[in-house]
Amino acid sequence: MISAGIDIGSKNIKVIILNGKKTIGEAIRTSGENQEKAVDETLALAVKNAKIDRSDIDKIAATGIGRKTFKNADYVITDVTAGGRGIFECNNSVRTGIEIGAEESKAIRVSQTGKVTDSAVNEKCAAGSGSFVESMARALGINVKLFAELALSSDATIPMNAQCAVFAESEVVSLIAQNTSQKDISKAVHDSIASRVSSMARRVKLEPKIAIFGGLAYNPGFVSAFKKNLEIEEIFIPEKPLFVDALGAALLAQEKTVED
Amino acid sequence: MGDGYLHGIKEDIAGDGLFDQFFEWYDDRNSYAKKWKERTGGKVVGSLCTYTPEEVLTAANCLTVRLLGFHEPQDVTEPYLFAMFCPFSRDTLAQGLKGKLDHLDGVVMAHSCLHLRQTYNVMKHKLPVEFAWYLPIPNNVKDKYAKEFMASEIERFKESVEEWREFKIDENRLEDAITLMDKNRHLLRTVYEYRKDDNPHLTGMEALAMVTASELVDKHDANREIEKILKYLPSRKIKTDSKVGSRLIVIGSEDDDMSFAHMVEHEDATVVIDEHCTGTRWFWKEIGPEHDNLSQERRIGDRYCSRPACPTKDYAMDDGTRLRFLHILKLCGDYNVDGALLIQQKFCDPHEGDMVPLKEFLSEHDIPSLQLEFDVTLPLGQFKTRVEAFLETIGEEDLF
Amino acid sequence: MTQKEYWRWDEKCWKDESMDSSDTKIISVGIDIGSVSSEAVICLDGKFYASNTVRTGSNSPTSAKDALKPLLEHAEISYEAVDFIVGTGYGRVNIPFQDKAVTEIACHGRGANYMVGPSLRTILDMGGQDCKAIHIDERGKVTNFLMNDKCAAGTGRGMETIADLLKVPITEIGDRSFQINAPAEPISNVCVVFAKSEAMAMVKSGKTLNEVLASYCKAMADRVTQLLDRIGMEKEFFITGGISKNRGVTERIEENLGIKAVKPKDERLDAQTAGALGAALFGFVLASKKGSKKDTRKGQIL
Amino acid sequence: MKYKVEPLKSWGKAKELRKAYFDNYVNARQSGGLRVCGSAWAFHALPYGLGEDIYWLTGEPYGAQVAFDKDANKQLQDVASNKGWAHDLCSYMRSYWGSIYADKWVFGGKWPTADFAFTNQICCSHSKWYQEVARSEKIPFKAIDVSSGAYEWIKGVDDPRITYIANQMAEAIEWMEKITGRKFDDENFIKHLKYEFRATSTWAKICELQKTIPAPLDEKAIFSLYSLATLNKADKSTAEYYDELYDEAADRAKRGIAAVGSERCRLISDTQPPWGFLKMFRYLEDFGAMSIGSLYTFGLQGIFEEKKDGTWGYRPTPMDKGIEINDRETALKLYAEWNAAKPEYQQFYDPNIKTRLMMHIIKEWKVDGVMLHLNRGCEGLSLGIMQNKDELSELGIKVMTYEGNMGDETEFDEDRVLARIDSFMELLGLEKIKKST
Ligand SMILES: Nc1ncnc2c1ncn2[C@@H]1O[C@H](COP(=O)(O)OP(=O)(O)O)[C@@H](O)[C@H]1O
Ligand SMILES: Nc1ncnc2c1ncn2[C@@H]1O[C@H](COP(=O)(O)OP(=O)(O)O)[C@@H](O)[C@H]1O
Ligand code: SF4
Ligand code: SF4
Ligand code: SF4
Repeated sequence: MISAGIDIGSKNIKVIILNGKKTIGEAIRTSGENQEKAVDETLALAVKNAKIDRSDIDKIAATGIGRKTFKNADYVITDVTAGGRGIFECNNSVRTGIEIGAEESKAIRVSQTGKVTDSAVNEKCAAGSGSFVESMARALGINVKLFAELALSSDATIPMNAQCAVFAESEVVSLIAQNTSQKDISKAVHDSIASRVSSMARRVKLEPKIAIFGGLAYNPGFVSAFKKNLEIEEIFIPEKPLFVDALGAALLAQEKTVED
Repeated sequence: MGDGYLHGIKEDIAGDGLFDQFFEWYDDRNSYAKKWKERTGGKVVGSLCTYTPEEVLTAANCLTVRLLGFHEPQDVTEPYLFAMFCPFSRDTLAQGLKGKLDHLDGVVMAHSCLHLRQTYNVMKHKLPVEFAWYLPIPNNVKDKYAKEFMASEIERFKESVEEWREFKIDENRLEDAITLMDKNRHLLRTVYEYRKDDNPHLTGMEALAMVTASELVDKHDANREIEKILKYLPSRKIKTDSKVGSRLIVIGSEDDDMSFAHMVEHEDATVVIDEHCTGTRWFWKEIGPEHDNLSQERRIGDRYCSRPACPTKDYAMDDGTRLRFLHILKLCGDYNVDGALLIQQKFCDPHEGDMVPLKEFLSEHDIPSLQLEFDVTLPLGQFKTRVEAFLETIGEEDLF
Repeated sequence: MTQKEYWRWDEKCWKDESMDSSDTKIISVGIDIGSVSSEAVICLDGKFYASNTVRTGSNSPTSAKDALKPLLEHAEISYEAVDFIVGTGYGRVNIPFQDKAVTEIACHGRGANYMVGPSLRTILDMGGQDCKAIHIDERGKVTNFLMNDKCAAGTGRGMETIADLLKVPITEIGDRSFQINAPAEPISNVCVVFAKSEAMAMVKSGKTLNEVLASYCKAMADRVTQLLDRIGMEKEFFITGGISKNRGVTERIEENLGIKAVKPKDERLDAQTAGALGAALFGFVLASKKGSKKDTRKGQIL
Repeated sequence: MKYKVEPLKSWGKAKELRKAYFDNYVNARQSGGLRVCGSAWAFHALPYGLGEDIYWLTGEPYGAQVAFDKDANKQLQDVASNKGWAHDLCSYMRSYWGSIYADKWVFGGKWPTADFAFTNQICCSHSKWYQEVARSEKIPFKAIDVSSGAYEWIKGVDDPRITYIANQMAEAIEWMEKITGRKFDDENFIKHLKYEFRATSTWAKICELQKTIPAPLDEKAIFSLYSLATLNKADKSTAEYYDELYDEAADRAKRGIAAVGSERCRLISDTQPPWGFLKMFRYLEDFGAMSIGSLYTFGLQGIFEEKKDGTWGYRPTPMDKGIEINDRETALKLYAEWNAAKPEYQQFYDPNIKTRLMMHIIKEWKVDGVMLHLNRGCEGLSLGIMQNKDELSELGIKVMTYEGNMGDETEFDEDRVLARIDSFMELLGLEKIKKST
């Protein structure tokens, strides 16, 4: 069976097309202003990559924050369930999956059979998500990628007092004023976000193996700060951290079809 | 090597070193407790709230330590206390969850507020303690039946401590403990008397360190140290007289934040008196000698019911008066106060529940006040602006 | 990156051409280092003479210099001729070449009092990272104040984020927010960051940019009105700080309160500079009291 | 539909009674009656010693009424904020204070001031609440401290912890005589005390009927029904109404009449719901899920006991047990002891107890999952809730949490909560029931 999983995030749209369990096509695109159009385009792109016809797809499942805006889905699945299913597929020894996207972070506990048993999401404050890192990088005037890497070369521990994403920016500005080096600032920012995320994640009882996915999995500064925070050596990061929800959705589309 | 509760602030405040021992105890509280255990073979009991009748624990050869926070962001309490609980109760719990309180043998909750009660509930189940006791304390300590009830609860508490410690607390031991605690209260009060002077002889931060340390260490040690400093105090001066600046009272919920005290007094202002629980609320009023054939439990209970009450325990009398407010007013007069800093832990319902009438009351009595909301860590920059601006409103005629 | 910066506003030097600095007894300067903007004001014998506004840079000393140096040049006054410098704003402690630091609360009080006159009692200062309601007496001395809390919703920074997001120059937001057909519902998210997604969602659901702007202005006005409600309104009120230039917010506040904000007596005066002006006025008083001309400044302007 | 449904016949009467409580309070003075205000947990029977013409206004149900009216809710919350009260204080209390300051009775008209405030205190907010009411309305105020320990720590009616409560009530009687100038009549008090015993025991009996599959009532209905006891559990009409309701519910249970025809998954909730968003309970029904109740709706007013056989059920009243109540002292002791057993009080002392009580419901009422409301509006009932979550999950129970506020809609994010429910339904393996035919 050929299925497609579409993850409509606040920042990015990701599509995966599966033939059985094999990925035959994928695509990613920013959500932009016209989300509906963007979804169609991303899907079309994935179809093209898969070298199939749109009509070859048997079932489509949508997930992500904008999942309800996509009208042609056979299944609509929350990102919690999709994320849990996806990360379990990537590595079936994972028990806790932590997804940090642009505006939301969540922790998902997965059972030995791949069922989601518990989950937690961040509060209504932006200080624990990807956009926080972005605005901090903007405050320093360097790009996100470089900013993220800088943290690795610092061993300073500067507590960031402001938890608000917006005020933290001014705190960064005053750190700059005190001639704090960029790498130490980066470290401070990543420590603070790691602390936020782990605080949220602890609500689901962090059981190993722990996995990180979503956009922030690409951020080595965060990953390292997060490991240190939880005092763990190893953390699993899937090969394509942005596509985990889409993968889960595509798999669930097949499994649900069989059930029906 | 210390436990770090001072966050290195001490270097900043170096003076003549008279209060160093208290700062050290404050900083090294956990190491102190561990050493105390080795030295005496006694048990260490964590106390949540100032209403714990320490006399009973002291008589049972236990060191009572007040459980306080660390003033640093933490991320371990989220699974137990969700966001609307006061930062103090969360910060304190974090100490336990992070393993810094593993030396505790027991933990006691003298009922005050729900927030702290929740901290206690988690500690009871998550810390390796042998003994945990919830001690009901009357909600309205001025109620006709409060003292009787308090005495019966102290008795029950005593019995459970006896059972735990496997020995009877005889009358002599308990009387000794009463005397020891009273001496500490008396000494602290004596030091506080000096703060009435134009030059208050000690800073608010020093007073805070002294009182808080007394809540953390063996009272014999504390008393000895206070007696020592009392020799030097009469001739001691802080700052230059003009730098004493505005005389402030700090009123509010739990507050042992040294960096705040430091920031305030860094400006042209000095804290000369306080009404909070790492201050006067804890030590004001002694038990006193035996009288009227009252039982020891009753005498102890009476003291806890008639000391200056926390907002959780203080309610309008039949004629509407608030004894807590009158007490504050008296302190303002006695200590010649220019303004009041009302500090309050964010989400602290009991204090929030007093804030509006208290502010009105103070302004009726021409005492300017500034309200500040504390979180685990303080936005010192913002607070600094507010405090400075407040000081400008009560002083700084120079600018006009 | 050559992306347009929509949050930019005009940075300019201004001086009162009708005044002359040559026979002045006391020249005082006020410098307000805010989180977003830095202003410098020169007063001649306690009269407003010249001002400059720049974006706050990465550190306070540089920002102070950037604000003051061009202004002195523009006003043709030498740094050495200045008798007294008062610093204010959140960067006030880090201005090396100041004689005294005073909080922006006191300075806005005094500055507003100068701009409006002794009858003014209530001020709303809406700046980059906080918002304050201030009561003053007839001399401009603060009697009471209230500041908003640790959340950025309802601040100038929040507005800038929206400007950037919607790609509308910040200076146009006010006007455009009135070019709508239906009255605006305030944006419901208090968090600036989430308000952004709400704004995006509104755009996606077919609202016009102007309507979204109106919603955001309305939300901000509502939050600020609460601050005023809490401290209580005495007589007329005046708005200072950068947002005073955004009529999308100010007029909605007026609507909420049912009264108009007062305007400066001299319409050339810019309410964004009220803080620096107050500081300069304090500098004048302090210099007159001090008598001697020799100052004790820690730093040089370079 | 899987099960047969019928509307609840006594529904209309419950609505009438509810309206009457509020109306009677407003009109109390026309007939020289007394207005008393206090918590829903107060000792409602006690003031009846002053006469039959006692009219209660309890704060929590009033706060909930305000929450139903979004505009009024916002206005009154704002008024309270403008006075300087913190935002995180009990949201019922803030709405209530707001009503006083704004002189606005949420049903229309001016705020009716009370003659005196008489409450009890287990939560930090109860006494602060009525202290401020007393200050603003310039009326006398008294609170009875009931936070003297969990029921299982109390050793019978003669425990000093019970005596303490009873003594305070005795004192309150003298105080009421003084402030009202009326003589206290023990007989009338005892009459109403018996109503209260009866109503609170019967309510528990009604809740027991919810063990039936399909459940004869659903929580949406229960919210409206339990509120009669929160309004006044010592009134004759409440006791009588609950008798009638019991009969009807028992009959429905016997005949297999369901509250929700599609019932296939039974849930319980916890703490006060976000009143302005009760539609979330209807949303559950799209999945065939329904909430059969909660420890909160069962045990806020219902009095239960743990039976010898390890089950949990209604507690028979002293009258059922043949205990004579003829004098004030006995009455007060029994009254204090009865209330100390209140299930909702227990969670104030140890979350373990609450978890245990919830487990009774989960097992004996055959529940599939639990929805915990992290209610920012009520610090009292959200006490220990995170620990409950932990303990329940440990025991293998499926739990979801969601954030909200019972009485302040600005703290409720509908989309996010519905998304939480979606993933909880996925966890429970439920899909939306396609509306066939
Ligand atoms: N290569 C990368 N390096 C660092 N951060 C990245 C990278 N790619 C994405 N991110 C971060 O991930 C976030 C987007 O994550 P994503 O999971 O796509 O969000 P959503 O699903 O909410 O749209 C961005 O805010 C950004 O901070
Ligand atoms: N010309 C303008 N039109 C509209 N808004 C403006 C204008 N100038 C400044 N602002 C607003 O004012 C804010 C800065 O306020 P300001 O009082 O200067 O801040 P601060 O003193 O705290 O740095 C900006 O964030 C912007 O939102
Ligand atoms: S600060 Fe307030 S809420 Fe927190 S523990 Fe103290 S009294 Fe309780
Ligand atoms: S504090 Fe900052 S990040 Fe948090 S809600 Fe407010 S604006 Fe958003
Ligand atoms: S916080 Fe909760 S328990 Fe306390 S008074 Fe309010 S509703 Fe009642």
